[in-house]
Amino acid sequence: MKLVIDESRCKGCNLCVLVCPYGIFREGTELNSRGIVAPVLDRPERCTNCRLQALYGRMLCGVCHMICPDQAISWVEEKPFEPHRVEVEF
Amino acid sequence: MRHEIRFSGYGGQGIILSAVILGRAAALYDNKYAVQTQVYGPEARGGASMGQVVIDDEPILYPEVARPDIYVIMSQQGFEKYGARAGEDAVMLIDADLVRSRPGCRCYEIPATSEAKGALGREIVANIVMIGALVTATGVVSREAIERAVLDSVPKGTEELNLKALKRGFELGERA
Amino acid sequence: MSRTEFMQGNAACAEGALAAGCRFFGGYPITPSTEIAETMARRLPKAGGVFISMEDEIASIAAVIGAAWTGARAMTATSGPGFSLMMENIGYAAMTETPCVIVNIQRGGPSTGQPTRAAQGDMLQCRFGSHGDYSTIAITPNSVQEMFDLTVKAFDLADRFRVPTFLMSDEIVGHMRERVTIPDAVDIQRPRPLAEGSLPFAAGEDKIPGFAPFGSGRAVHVTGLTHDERGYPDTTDPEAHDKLVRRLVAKVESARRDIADYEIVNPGAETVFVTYGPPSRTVEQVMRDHPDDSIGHLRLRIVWPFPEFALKEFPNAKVFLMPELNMGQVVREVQRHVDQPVVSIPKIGGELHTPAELVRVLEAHR
Amino acid sequence: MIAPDWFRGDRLPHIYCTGCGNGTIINCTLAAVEEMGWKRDETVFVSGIGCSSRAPGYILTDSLHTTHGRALAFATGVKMARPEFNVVVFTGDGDLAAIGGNHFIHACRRNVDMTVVCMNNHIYGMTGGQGSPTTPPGAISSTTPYGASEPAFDLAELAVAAGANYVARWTSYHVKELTKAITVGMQTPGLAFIEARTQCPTNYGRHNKLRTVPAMIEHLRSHAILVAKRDRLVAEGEPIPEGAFTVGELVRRNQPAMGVRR
Repeated sequence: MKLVIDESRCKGCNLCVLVCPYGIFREGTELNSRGIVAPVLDRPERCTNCRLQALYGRMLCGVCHMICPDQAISWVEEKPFEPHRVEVEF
Repeated sequence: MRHEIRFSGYGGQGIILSAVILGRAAALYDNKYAVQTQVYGPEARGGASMGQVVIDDEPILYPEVARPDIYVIMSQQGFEKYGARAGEDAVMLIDADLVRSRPGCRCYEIPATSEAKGALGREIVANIVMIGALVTATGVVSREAIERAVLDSVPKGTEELNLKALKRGFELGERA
Repeated sequence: MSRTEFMQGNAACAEGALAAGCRFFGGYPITPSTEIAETMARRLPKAGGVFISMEDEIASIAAVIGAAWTGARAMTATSGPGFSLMMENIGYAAMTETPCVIVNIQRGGPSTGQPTRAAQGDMLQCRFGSHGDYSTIAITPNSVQEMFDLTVKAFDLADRFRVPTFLMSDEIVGHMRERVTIPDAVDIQRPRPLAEGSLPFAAGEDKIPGFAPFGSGRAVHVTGLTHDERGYPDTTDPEAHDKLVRRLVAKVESARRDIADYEIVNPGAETVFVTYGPPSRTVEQVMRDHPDDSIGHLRLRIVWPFPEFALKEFPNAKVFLMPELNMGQVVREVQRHVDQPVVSIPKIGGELHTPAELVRVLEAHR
Repeated sequence: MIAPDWFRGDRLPHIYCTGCGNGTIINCTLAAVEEMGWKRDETVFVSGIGCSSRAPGYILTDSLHTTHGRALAFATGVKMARPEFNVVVFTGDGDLAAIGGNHFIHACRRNVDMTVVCMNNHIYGMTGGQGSPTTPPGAISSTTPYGASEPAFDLAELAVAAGANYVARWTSYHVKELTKAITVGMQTPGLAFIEARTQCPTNYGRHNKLRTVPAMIEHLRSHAILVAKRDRLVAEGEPIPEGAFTVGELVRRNQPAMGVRR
């Protein structure tokens, strides 16, 4: 699974930056074609949902997806499936 | 022949029901036309209540009562408010025990309330006695029609009492 | 088979609604319409319908519109003060093309006025009362039998044209009792369903979109905002608004020959009464009492959309006389369609014009 | 995860301002709908007028966007006429508590079986930030330039008093709790009222020293106290922190309800 931000919907409020427990979202710096500074992803493979959703068969965490007022955050299947290298942080 | 009949009394005597029963008798059982109207509003509750019926052999166009030719008056206040200005050629049936005044027109005194209280044992059927008297005194509808209309309109279990009251009214009206 | 009853106008209206398949009534008590709500409260639950006494008239018409969108035939009944309260949502029903029936048993106004007396003072309000431009249908019965028959008709017109349809009766007809014949069944015409592949607010030649009530699986978005054929708000484009509002007006106005319901007596007459509702009965009385071919009568059973072509059916008319139970409302519509003098005969206070009053006016204008 | 087929994709992005919490509350409501397993053609969203009330326009079901304040009355008609429908009402503080106040208390009294989600942002957002019945005393708005001087309504307590079977309050920060509360509300027969306090950065925050979206979210988070904590403070005679509001389930009961699926 891969975390994606739909830049055609994102309005740049950065609520995802505020709530992600893993610090995956960072405030962006560049204006996109719609005149919005969308957040950028920092090592999204750390997202627990990306890694473990298939294993648990349900959404894990998902707070960014729920709080995103603009329905811009979702996960997409990656094909072909490639297991991510996991960095465990303490 | 157009007849305009006005009923008045006090609230609780069944004045409006009397008008509805008469209209029903004419419209459903005598093959005539009838329009029934009444006074609504707060003044009709405590004070004088009034209901009217227009009966005609032809369809009734103008539906309001302009100049009643028949009155049925069951209270002094009803007389003062709705009966005192009756035309000379009108006919008035008065509950003799409840109305002190008398009109300038032809007047039949019907002791409906005392009959209802006394011989019939239920004051509540005084209006039916009055209707009976009205029918035989004026012939505005037939006896058969009014009997059926009364039976349609009274609560279940009171049919016999009401028919008795109606018959007593017929007698009083014939004598008047 | 049918049954004959001696019944009040308001009760006959409720019977008409039940016969037409009305299965939802939302209302609020108000004199002189209350007997309609009372009859519906008694009868609807036994007919598998819903009666609900709402917290006010605004809520009543709102609930009726909500129920109508589930596909139920729905109705409310009120009188002047409640009708005024309903105005905003009546505009909503017009904008969203919601078929529903609103009965107004008119009483004397303005304000609380004469609760127990008759008037026809809401005839312009029912045409123009809500803000913005729209067109609706207003029906004016003059007898208890018509309270039944025309209530049935109101539902059919509401469904066919997808407009709020008014039964503009009054205290006289609402409260009087007369003989009424109630058929066992009446023919009813429901709205044309939304065709497969059609957009929910796209209309063909008749300018009336097909109807997809909630639950049809069409995911219809209904909004009072200016919307496109998909039903989506489009509130700033002048063309979108122009197209929608012109269609809403035209779907009724262009069908007015089809909708029209009137009676003509003595088309060769020179003096012509134009009436609707109970004053028509006084005119009929005058014409029976004074038979005269030079007196004509145009009696409207449907006032809005106004059938101006009916006035042309009196080619010899020299004057039109219009008795109304108001200070002269629909008379303005007559005036703008004819060249002859039009005399308003207003009467307010709650009583019907007497035959003698109309005879006096008749003599003054011949 | 909310399935994308609940959204009218052709209508997104929606009209809400950057950082507005209304979109979050739509997400939570749709997540609850998914949890319930409701079918799209048996679910009707109803709303009045205001920012909150645009929500049904983005959801791919039958939806009724009505007049200001009257959503509950329209919804009552829908639900009473077709009890098999699942009816959800989106409303806002001005829509529900000001112009629609009477419909609100009567819908609660009737306990009509539907779910009412109120996006309470303490302001009339769509008309540009005027004081509403839930604007806190002292708050600046375009019609309270010297600070709101009227006491504010507690919408959830009002719904409890008026008879709703289920009442809860959360915020747009508490996405999981809010989703859970809406789900429980949907499961409870009768009227479920869920007040979702939310941020209006454009018209409220800007004038009330909450300039950024994170500042508004932090304000919601830090002023929310659980019902149980409030009760404990009261029992211990401790003061309730100033500006605090309760979150959690305020009532869940089983009083007679109307329009329950037959």
